[in-house]
Amino acid sequence: MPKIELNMITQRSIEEGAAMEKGKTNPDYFDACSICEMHPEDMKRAGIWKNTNVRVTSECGTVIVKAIMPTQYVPPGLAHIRQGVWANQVVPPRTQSTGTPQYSGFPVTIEPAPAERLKTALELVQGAVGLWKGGQ
Amino acid sequence: MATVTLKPIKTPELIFEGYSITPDNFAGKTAAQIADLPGHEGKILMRLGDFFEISGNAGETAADTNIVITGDCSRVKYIGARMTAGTVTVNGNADMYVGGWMKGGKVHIKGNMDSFCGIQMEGGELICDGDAKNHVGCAYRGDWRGMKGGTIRIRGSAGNDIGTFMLGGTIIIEKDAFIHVSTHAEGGTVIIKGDVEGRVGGQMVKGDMYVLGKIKFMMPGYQKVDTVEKEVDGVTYKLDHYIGDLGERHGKSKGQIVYANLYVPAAA
Amino acid sequence: MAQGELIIKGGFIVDPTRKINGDVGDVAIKDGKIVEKVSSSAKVIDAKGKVVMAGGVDVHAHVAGPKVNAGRLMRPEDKLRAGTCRSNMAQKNGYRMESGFSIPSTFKTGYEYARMGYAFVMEAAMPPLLAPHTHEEIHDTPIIDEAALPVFGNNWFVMDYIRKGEVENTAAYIAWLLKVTKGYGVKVVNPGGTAAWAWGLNCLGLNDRVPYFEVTPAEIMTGLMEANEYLGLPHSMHVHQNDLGNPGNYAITIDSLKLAEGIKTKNKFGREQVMHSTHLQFHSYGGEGWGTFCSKAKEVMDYVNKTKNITIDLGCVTLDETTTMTADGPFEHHLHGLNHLKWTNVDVEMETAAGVVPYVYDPNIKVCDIQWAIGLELALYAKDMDRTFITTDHPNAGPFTRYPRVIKWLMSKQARDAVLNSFKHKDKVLDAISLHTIKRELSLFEIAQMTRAGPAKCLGLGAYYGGLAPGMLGDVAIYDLNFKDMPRDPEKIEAAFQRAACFVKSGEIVVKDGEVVSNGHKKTVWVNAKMPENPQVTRDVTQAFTKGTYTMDIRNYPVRDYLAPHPFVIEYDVEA
Amino acid sequence: MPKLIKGVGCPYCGSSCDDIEVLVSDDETKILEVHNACIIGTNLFHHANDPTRPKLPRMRQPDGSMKEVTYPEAIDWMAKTMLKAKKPLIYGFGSTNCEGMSAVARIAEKAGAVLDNCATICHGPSFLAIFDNGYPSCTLGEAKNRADVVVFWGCNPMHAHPRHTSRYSIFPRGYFTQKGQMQRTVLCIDPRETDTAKLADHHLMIDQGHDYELFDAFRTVLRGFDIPETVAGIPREKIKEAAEIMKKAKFCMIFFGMGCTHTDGRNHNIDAAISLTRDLNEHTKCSIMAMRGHYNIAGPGQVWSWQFGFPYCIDLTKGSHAHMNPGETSSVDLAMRDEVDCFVNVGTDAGAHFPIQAVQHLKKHPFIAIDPNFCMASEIADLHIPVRIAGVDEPGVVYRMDNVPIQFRAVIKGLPGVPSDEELFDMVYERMCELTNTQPVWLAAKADRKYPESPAVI
Repeated sequence: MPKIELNMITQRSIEEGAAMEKGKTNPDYFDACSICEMHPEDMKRAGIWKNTNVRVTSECGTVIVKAIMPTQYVPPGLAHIRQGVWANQVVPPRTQSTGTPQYSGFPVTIEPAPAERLKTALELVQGAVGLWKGGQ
Repeated sequence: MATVTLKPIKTPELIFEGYSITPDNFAGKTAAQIADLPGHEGKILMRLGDFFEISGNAGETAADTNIVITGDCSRVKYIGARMTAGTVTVNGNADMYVGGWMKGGKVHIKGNMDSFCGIQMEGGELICDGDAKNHVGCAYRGDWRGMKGGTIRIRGSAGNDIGTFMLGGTIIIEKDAFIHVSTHAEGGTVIIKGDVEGRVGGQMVKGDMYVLGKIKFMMPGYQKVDTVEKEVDGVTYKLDHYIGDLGERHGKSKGQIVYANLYVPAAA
Repeated sequence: MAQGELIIKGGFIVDPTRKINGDVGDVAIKDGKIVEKVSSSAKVIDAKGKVVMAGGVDVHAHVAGPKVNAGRLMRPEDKLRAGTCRSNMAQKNGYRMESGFSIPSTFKTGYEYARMGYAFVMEAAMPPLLAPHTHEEIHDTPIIDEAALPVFGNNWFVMDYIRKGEVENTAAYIAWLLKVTKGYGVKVVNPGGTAAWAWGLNCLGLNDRVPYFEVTPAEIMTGLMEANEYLGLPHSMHVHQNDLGNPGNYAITIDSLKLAEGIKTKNKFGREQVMHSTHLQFHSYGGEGWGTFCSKAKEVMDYVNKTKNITIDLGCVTLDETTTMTADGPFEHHLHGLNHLKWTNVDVEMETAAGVVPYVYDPNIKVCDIQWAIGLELALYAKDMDRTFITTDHPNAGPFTRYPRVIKWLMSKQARDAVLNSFKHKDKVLDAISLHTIKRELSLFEIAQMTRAGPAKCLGLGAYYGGLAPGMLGDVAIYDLNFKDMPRDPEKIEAAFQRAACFVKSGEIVVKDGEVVSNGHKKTVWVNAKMPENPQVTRDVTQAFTKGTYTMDIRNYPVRDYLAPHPFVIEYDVEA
Repeated sequence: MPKLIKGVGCPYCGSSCDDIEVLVSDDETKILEVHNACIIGTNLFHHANDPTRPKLPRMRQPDGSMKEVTYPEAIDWMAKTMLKAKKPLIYGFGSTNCEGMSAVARIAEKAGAVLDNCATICHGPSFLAIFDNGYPSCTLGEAKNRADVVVFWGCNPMHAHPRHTSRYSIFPRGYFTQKGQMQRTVLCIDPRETDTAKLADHHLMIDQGHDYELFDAFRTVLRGFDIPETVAGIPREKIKEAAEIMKKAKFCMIFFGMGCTHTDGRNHNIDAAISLTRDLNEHTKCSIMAMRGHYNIAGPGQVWSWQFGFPYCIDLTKGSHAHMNPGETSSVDLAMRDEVDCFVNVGTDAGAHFPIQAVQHLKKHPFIAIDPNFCMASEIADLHIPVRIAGVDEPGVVYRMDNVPIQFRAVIKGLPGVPSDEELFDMVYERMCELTNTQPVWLAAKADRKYPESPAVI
């Protein structure tokens, strides 16, 4: 499988904000946050088709998100997952002794995972602490 | 000289704040009295004896007292903090604030150290055989008076913020460092024998830096002025001499503007 | 206020309001007020061999509000260095945690004032837009009664009305603003200069024109004094003059003081002055630069002594590491250029600005030593102690917790000489000052004038604070000093004033043997000067909000009542 | 008759817009219409109508399910849990009024806890920079009335603060800026071409993570020295041009955001920005401001600074004095180092916004969520206590991003029986005092405090 190494940032967007205020279990929140934006050339290099699922892996975790064309232009080499539950599966908790985790500017590998399933916010968080009782 | 030996017998559930572990606090005390010295685990007031088996009495003064900790202190903070004389040796790792605010004596950590070691140090010697995390020899938050004197030697690598707001003394990192070296410094010397990612000497007013490996990203505020021969930690090198941070204010001495100096191996 | 009766027996009473100077007597308190006598069941406090005074009144300190908090926030190291100033006692007894040295937390502020026997403090500068913040801090400051002075000297409405010569509109605006911000009086800081600072400029001379508004500092001060007397406010205009902190500024200081000459006082509160000139130490500098920097305290006090309608406070430098903060935005920028330490600035839309810079008054630096001497010289050259008040312009020249030290220096030449002799550059300092030639040592009576009777009268609060006459508030401090046999060691004077033997506030014992024993009953004091509706001012103010010069909705501007939960409102009708 | 309430503050972002108009039902229990707010604020107000909003605390059962309990039971459990813990951590407060922040401080002192707010994962580095270098700033009205050059550095208000540009920074016509956007030059420094960058006159597309170098380049140029051909991916000429624009401004305003605080160097990026601001004040007037995220995230910084002297990361375990050192006493570091043994999450969802590993560490110990709604934290908590929503059914003071206090009002009546944050914390505190047989410390202000009526009258 082709893989690509990118520099990941996780930041706010109005879609995420608007959806979050409806509730984090709302489908809008799922749609707004379980996505990864990257430059079309990078997608091409990794053999990723737009609107298909990819696996994003950082030094501390992995998450399945949907690769989409950038809603705001992202230069080659950079990837963006909107702040939220999916992003935080891969954000390194290291803080450079400042208290603030490395939310932006950490290396990830991204690979196509078209057959993988996107998990809901609840499944990700409850699953991480052993409380997920829902199905697969 | 008297030696007090601390043998770790229990790992704290949280972190133990061992602020009593200094020759100054031990001086003039018996092993039993030392076991009764305070420390905190969270809000609970504990005794050193709860975590260490203590043998040997201390000397009359701090200068006459050697402390040896025979095992791992990864979860013990403040070892040797604020000490003025004597020695502390840890045969293992140590947590934050090793030798913080120390004025004299010697601390030797044979394993790794966590962050904030040698914070606002004024004198003495701090040696670490392993790696240190971040903020080696830096200032406390908000204070413009960072490390003033003494020597810190890290035989391994260190993270970010080395010598922030440094005013004097010497820090030697024998392997690599990450980012922010001597940021805001107004004196002192930092020697890094390995590579540095970047941000060397940003906002620096005065002082010296030696980076014997590679700097991946140079600060734009540094300019090369000449090439010199200099002795660094006992070895002589041919070095390119940069001055900076040209973006920062600088004082004058005898009518000449004084810049901070950065020395890197001369381009072949 | 506490119910019940209390009698303080057998102390040496020092009460300048009744000209009592050390007579042995009793002070009776009932229901929070001083009374002629109480029943035999009253609780007795033995004050034998000790000095009894009214609770202290601080005329000028920065203790609550946005710039004070900006100072706290930007200086974590002020907490680290606090060291022995921490008190575990209060914690042990179930009181709130205390922190900070030069800019103490609100809890520590209240407790420390109480430990020194102070009953009232005036927060010296409140930005109107940020008034809710100031009141939030005031109600989190235990024990001590507080009021706050909104700043007017660079306010757009004020400058506009004054340019047009409209005294009545200026007065109506002031009355409205005092009411909506729950403020006490008219504070002026670097008139015009702070407004100019919004464009990065300053007004250093009295006749410099403020950019765009085309008024001068002299016109602003005169206009505000006229409006203040039109309203007959309890307090006079309270001014921090232009050109603070610069060598040679004493000339502009005297020129500013002269502006009071044509103004007559008009009020029902017993106040005699029309101008209170604050932290005069910072304004009494001679010399052409830092090299020739010297004291002009004598020149300034010669003018103050002969001008009855002016009061002053000292602003004594205490030779500590402290934090400067003032609505004089351009000055703080200038200061940070001198010491290169961190600099915080807050420009407040349409109203004012503020700056904060840490400062170390280092006894090894000549200028700091001269500043120290000037503050004390001002007091020692003063003829009328009822018009001369002790302050450190907390925290600018030093923390308020150093008042006992200032008192020690004023009461003991020996103590002053000890400091002078410790200076590294003593000879150069002596060339620039005259303190060493002054033999005067102030008496306890004079100290009580400067810390009680005088400031209370100046604030128009003489009916409530500053004395021990029946009918006044039951705020009484007892100090462990023998009036008949004052200690030879000046350190004991400082120690006695630092920790009152007992302090009764609003009729309740809040401090015993120097330690806090109760969180007390505090009040927020503010002034409601009632004037008929002024359509012009109402329209101008409303437009500033609706046309959007302000960024806040006018409905959210007035301080809501619950933020000042214990109001003590001085309410009266303005006589036109 | 439905009532239109004007001058309502919006409890979403740091812009804290207080010109919202809300139409509420006759009985003041339903929000019918929201005017003037952005899409996020509108959704927030409408979400308060959600009939599924929790009305009772829920406690996790041994089988993992949640069961409703009474408030007294929840309060008792929280009080006992906090007293028992060696080092509890109380975190959150982005969406709480200042009254609640003040009340929780009393609990934290009593419990010997660490008190932290969500600045710790947002603008905490800005605090660190302020500690080191100060904060030459102003209120937003100054930017609106005067700024002719506006710089957005690592922030994207078009997404994070949707009305910021129209109320304060780009479009509004101020007193000295009557032509609005026409009179302003907008610079945007961001590694992406964000929607804010698209509005800017100049977009400097910086190499991600190299902000510090670019700030230094600006400062070096301002002092008249030369710089390398490119810095942080920006050509020298472009840097010089931008520096000249800032220097020639009548009033230059720099806004910065998470793009500076979340990347390498953290506080030093802001630190350098503040140095640049100081330098520009030698040439003109220049101010800088953090684009604070929540409508009252400036609040805990203010309240706790006047109570303890520190804005966040406040370790109160010693009882005698407060200690602060982010990197040590900060929530994520405490979690990752297993330094705390109880977690209380107040109104800012750590479950969703902490790196998942930090959540896993915190979950090893008792985990309490206090939140008006269901959220990720509430769904993994051992105890979830619902409260009223500040700015919707609870009034109170909030601090806008420029530290201007705004007295928010309530627009609808709260759910019956559901307390405000402040009331809940006071009850927990009283219970803690009962359990430890000590007298509660109510300062005089609290003794006979008159709570503002809810909802406020127009």
